[in-house]
Amino acid sequence: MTIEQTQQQIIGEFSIFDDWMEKYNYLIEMGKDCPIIETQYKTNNYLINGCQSRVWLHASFDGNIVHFSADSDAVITKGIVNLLIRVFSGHSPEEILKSDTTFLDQIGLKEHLSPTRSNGLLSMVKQMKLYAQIFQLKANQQVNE
Amino acid sequence: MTIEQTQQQIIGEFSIFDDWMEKYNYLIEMGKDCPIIETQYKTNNYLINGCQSRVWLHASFDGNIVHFSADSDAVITKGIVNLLIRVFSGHSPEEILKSDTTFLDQIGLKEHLSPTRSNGLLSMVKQMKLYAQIFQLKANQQVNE
Amino acid sequence: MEKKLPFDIRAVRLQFPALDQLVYNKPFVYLDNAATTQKPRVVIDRVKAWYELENSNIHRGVHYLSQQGTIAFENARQTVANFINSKSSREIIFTKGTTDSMNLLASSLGKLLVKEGDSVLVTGMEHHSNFVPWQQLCVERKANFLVAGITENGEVDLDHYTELLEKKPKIVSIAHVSNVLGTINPIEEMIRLAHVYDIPVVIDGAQSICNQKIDVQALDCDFFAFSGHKMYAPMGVGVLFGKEKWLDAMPPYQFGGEMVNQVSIDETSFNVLPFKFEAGTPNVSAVLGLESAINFIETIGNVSIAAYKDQLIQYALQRLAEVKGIKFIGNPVHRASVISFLIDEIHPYDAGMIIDKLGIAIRTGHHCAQPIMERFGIPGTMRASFAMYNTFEEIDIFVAAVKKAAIMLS
Amino acid sequence: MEKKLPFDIRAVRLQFPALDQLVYNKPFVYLDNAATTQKPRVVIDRVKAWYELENSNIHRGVHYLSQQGTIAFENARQTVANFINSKSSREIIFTKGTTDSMNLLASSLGKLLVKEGDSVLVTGMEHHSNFVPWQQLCVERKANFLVAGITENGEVDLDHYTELLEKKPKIVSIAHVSNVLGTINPIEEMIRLAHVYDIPVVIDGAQSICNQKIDVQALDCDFFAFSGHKMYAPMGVGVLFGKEKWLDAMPPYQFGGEMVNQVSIDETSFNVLPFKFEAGTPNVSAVLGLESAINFIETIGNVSIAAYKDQLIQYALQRLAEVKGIKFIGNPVHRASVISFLIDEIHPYDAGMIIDKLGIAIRTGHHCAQPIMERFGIPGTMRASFAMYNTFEEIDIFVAAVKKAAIMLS
Ligand SMILES: Cc1ncc(COP(=O)(O)O)c(C=O)c1O
Ligand SMILES: Cc1ncc(COP(=O)(O)O)c(C=O)c1O
Repeated sequence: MTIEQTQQQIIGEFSIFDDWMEKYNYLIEMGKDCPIIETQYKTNNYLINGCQSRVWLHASFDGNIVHFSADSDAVITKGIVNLLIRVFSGHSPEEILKSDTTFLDQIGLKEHLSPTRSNGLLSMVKQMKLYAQIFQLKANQQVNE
Repeated sequence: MTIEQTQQQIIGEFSIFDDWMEKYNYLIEMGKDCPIIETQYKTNNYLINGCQSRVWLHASFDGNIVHFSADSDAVITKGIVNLLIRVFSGHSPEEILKSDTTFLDQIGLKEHLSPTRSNGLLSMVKQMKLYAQIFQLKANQQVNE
Repeated sequence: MEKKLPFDIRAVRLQFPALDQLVYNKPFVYLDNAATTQKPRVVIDRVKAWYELENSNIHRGVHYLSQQGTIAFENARQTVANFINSKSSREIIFTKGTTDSMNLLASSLGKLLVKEGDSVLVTGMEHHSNFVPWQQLCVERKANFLVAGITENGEVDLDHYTELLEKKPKIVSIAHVSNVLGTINPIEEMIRLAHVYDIPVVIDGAQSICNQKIDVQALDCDFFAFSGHKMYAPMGVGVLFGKEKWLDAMPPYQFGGEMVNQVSIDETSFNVLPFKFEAGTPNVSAVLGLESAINFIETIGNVSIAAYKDQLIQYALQRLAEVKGIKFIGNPVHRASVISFLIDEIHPYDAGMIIDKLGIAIRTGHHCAQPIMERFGIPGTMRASFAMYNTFEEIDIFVAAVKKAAIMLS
Repeated sequence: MEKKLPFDIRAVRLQFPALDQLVYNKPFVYLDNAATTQKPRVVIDRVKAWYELENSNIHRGVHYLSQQGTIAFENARQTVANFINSKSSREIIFTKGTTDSMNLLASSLGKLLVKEGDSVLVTGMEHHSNFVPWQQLCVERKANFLVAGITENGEVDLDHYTELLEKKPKIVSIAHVSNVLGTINPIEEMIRLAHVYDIPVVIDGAQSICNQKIDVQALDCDFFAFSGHKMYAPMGVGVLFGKEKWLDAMPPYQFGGEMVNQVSIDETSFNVLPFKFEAGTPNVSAVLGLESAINFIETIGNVSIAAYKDQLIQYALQRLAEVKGIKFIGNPVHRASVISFLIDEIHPYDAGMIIDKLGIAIRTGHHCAQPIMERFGIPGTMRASFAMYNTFEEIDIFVAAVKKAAIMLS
């Protein structure tokens, strides 16, 4: 599935919710479910400090595809972290760099990515893009060598 | 004439004025007229610093009576200085200490003695009272000796 | 819910326009009063009237509006002096807020008193604004920064405090009321203990000023700081009370404007109190708004307000205790109108988001008081804080919301 | 008096409620705009709306009003950044006013750059707020305080300035427009000259911000400071623009609140720009009022306003020249909307009192710029200063009043 397709899928999933409570319940479920980062990466080195909640992010690159894993200490934040991972992980740096996060607007969660939230999510997205950029650079260098 | 009588006299003089312009003209005349301090006292030692206009005040005491002389660099201020000298100079410390400056209210010049004016006049009145107090103390000491 | 109320709450609420609105289509419940209070109509109108008719730059102006403005401004200073029973309006310095007041002190009183090897004493429950300025002063001066411990109940460990006083710190600075725990510190006693060694005591009154009658002479504190915006007044104004002998001895903090007396290229002399500490054009509108807020508080009555808020707190504590898994952070014997709590392992940010969606404003996080978070080993709390206009019904709505959040999140 | 006007003055005047009143039963004429300007309806309403509906403490709050307030506050910061064409809103620090901005710089930039034996350069026409902070910094650091001379016309002596630059001062701080003389300094040139030696230049823009379009990138100044209240905005807010590289390198000024990142008993780390320099609860209402004032100015147009004020100034100069014995203090080639003058030996305070009684607000005294008074050997001046809402008719009334005062006093 492409990034765009995953985003459309998520928009579809959220379209059945009538109100914020159902949405939040879904986020909470998603937040609870998954151990989405290996404990060895849940350290200060991988910490993105929001003032309200904290996010850990790890990225790896096999030469073609970027893999992200992440976690948060707050469960709703973690639910959104989970969505972001589902969308962006497993794609090439190019794909990640040319896509955006407007799907969060469409499912009514835009506010969580506001710079005023200080929950670490906005910084997480920036950090993911940065990783993609670095990996792209690396890949290009290898090609040129 | 007692302090009270001089004050009543001044109130009488001002009662004939219809508006502020006539009053100010009168103050200006009074301000221009008199060289009311000897030049030897027009120095920083005798200066009362208002931010807007400056006042010099000198006081002497002959054992019974206090003599004040004063000056200002602004002519309207000097007009009021002149009124204050006319009222308070030539009286005993006791008389000076028990009298007040409400006559200025009655002739509509109260605002000039406001702490917000910073024209030196309020400080001048305070200083005159202080002199009277010191002279009274001196006189009492001499009596007690 | 019928209780005997010391004043007509409904009538008071009507004075606060911001309370009468819907948030997410739900009646707005404002329980973030320790962060800032809402403003009564009289305060809003006072600010408006200033700009509509009176506005001018005060002090030193000969013209009518400037004169009238100066008189109004200085009257407001006297109102503040009376409000906290200071001896003279010369002891009242207008600042930007408590933070500004504390930074003024750390700089100016610091210059006067603190040298290498000296020490400064605060407590472990201070707001950053009464912690970091002193800490940084100590770093700069190579002085020792002493921090009195906090007990499990969230009270200052008075034994530890007394012990630290024996090190003869040059300055003691303590919160009257903790903005996290709600603890009312026994500052009379703490001041008395410090004065045994002639140590000046600074009181951070940001949270106490609208919780009880303050009498700086009875307290005998050397300094007392508070913010207008936490006592129904506009933003942008705070007060620093200081005993005249200290303020006289202290060097100025900021330079320029009214605080200057004579300036030449070679030297400058400074104005008398209180102007010496007020550099630049003052925020007249906010100062006049503060005066209106004081009049508003005094009309209702400090004692009545305190009594009512105490009823609210007791009721809120009792109702919150129903919530399964709730843990209060701090159980002080004397509590002002602040309650911090956690529920089981639920992250306060999660709960806060859900409570927000129900139209209720509470605060979550470390409340600018990380040392006390560290003390209790927690990342933050949920905090509800009350003002004279809150009601028992609002507490019911709030407790229901907390329960709902707890269910959703566990 | 018919002139071609760049906008509808009558319509603009109607926006300013304070102009429409009687003082001593005479139509109020406000010519003290360099001290503070009156506020348009939109600004007053913006402040009111904040307190009526939006009021909350911003940053870090999860609840709705706090979020909305934070967004509004940060949007206002962006509006300011655009207004002066700074690269990023990170370069915009909200302060109390110009004086606060200058004290922040003297302390923080002073700590970064000025050591014993170094020097700091200002001019002889500075307002005390851009003079005394640097002078006192130099006293504290045992540094040299250099003051560029002023010519008889009231302009900076550029030869002297260039000469002093050769002493390689660590900081240069100069007024864009003199609040006494009205002189518009050639700051582009002065900045360029200082940058030859890589010296950072601070511009005191208190009097220029509402006189012309400011473009900090085109000017290439390192810092630019101004006050809201002198540009139709509320009291209690100022701006300090600084190039990011400088702000990043500078230590914080005040501590507490939002400017803190992590605090423990042992150490503290600070927030990123611009928050690093904003300690304590900000004055949100005034910041939003400032944004409204900027929108108001931009709707009418900076260029139109400047053009109109220039017409006013030329007309006032021409009409005042009729007054027997008048002496202008400063005859700069480039003048912003300020005129200082004296008449024969008449004391400005005397004249000011009479002009006041005629319902006209001008300022008399040293205008917090004693060094320039000393330079010209005068105790003070009468000063008229103009804003976008003043009219030619008001100048006629004013000149008639000056003549009347001159007659009464000579
Ligand atoms: C105890 C305490 N001290 C200081 C402050 C800082 O006040 P301000 O932000 O108004 O400067 C606060 C406000 O949060 C507080 O609660
Ligand atoms: C040139 C100049 N600089 C600085 C200031 C100080 O501004 P504020 O009093 O708003 O801090 C003024 C205001 O009088 C001024 O005219």
